[in-house]
Amino acid sequence: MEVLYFAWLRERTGISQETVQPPDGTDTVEKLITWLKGRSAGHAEAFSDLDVVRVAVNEEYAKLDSPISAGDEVAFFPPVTGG
Amino acid sequence: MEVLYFAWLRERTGISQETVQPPDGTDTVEKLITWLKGRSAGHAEAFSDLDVVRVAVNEEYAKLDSPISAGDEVAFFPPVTGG
Amino acid sequence: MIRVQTKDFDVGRELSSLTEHNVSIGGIVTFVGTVRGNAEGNDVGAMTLEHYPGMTHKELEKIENTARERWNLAGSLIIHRHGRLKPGDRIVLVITASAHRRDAFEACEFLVDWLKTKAPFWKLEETSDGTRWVASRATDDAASSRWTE
Amino acid sequence: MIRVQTKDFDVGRELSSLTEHNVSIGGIVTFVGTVRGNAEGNDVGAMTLEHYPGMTHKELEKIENTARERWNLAGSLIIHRHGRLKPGDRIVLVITASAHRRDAFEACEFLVDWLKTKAPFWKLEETSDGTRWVASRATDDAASSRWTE
Repeated sequence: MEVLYFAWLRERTGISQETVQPPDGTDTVEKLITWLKGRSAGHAEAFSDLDVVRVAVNEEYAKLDSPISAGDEVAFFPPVTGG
Repeated sequence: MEVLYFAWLRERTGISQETVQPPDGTDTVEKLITWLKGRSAGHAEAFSDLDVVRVAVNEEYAKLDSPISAGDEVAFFPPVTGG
Repeated sequence: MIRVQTKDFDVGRELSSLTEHNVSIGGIVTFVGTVRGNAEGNDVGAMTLEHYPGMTHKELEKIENTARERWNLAGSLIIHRHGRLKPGDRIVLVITASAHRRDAFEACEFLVDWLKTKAPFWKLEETSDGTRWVASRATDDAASSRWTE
Repeated sequence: MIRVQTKDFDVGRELSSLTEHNVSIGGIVTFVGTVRGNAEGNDVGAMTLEHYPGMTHKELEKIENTARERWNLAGSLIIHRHGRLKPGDRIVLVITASAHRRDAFEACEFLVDWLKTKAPFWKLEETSDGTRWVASRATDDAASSRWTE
């Protein structure tokens, strides 16, 4: 599974992209986040307030309870500020 | 008094601008129109339906009961269609 | 700023000269009105815009001043052409610039709605059936009256 | 049409290439978003727009398709820049062209509102106090939600 981080989530995790193999049963975005928070203090900080975190699965907007599976691309980022 | 005609009012009267001296007491736009209608068949036709005639006195929008006096510039035209 | 002219205008150049060096601007809205090639089912070969020279500039300035009182604008421009135009030709340009996009959008739409009901221009269309003066549209009056409700 | 690029764009040229030779067009609305030189009281020296390359183009296309389903458009274009920009620089261009101005105005405002809440771009401002990620604005969410009411 590919995990991408943008803006301050990238800065806090210190990573723009990582290939991860979460344990079996990590089948929703929420479960993935719980597992990712254990990877480093930076990860834990990045996900400390989920109100300001948005997620896309395979380049489509998703939610905390959206399903994920091996091979997916999951991206985390703040609310967008373009335009 | 200068009277100006635009668009189809100009075509119907056959005149773009004329200097007129209406009789004393011609002190409103409405009275001026009544007098102008007597000047020619074209004038009468131009003013046959006042719902589609607009008027400006001294380059400001005016109404049928707006006051006029000698020396004024009175313009008649259809509802505008610019833009 | 108001300009009434027969010649065409360059939208990119007008945008630049109105907005460059003003870093308080965040959003610029532009409207360009063009001559359509058909009207009520008839092909339009050309169109002549007549106007009331003494009144046009003053009336456009009044409309622009009203917009600048109602919205927070860093710049505005209206250019309206007159004379004979062909399908595809530009007729009118309205630009509004503001710190925030909402002001620019609302002011631009207001200016276009109002100039269509207040600015003393009249369109004479040349179609295959002959020439005809374009009638004013009830929808334009309704669009204009939105702003006074 | 969608373009995501680091380089600047020429508004006049984009307008011409989108609309020329199409005589069904009567009104063209253009929005240009620019970098402001101040934000919340701080001078902004520059701004860097980061984006999610895989998703950006798709998301902008979805937004454009939604507009083209809802309004009668003869043409539309969105150009969004990324990378480092200075105050006064153009960030985004949205053009909508239609037979009637109301469609062009509404579709343009819709596109701008939606790209501000849906397109995956993030602004990093450089101010005299250091750098900071711009927070999303509640007013942008409200602006976007207008279109679903």
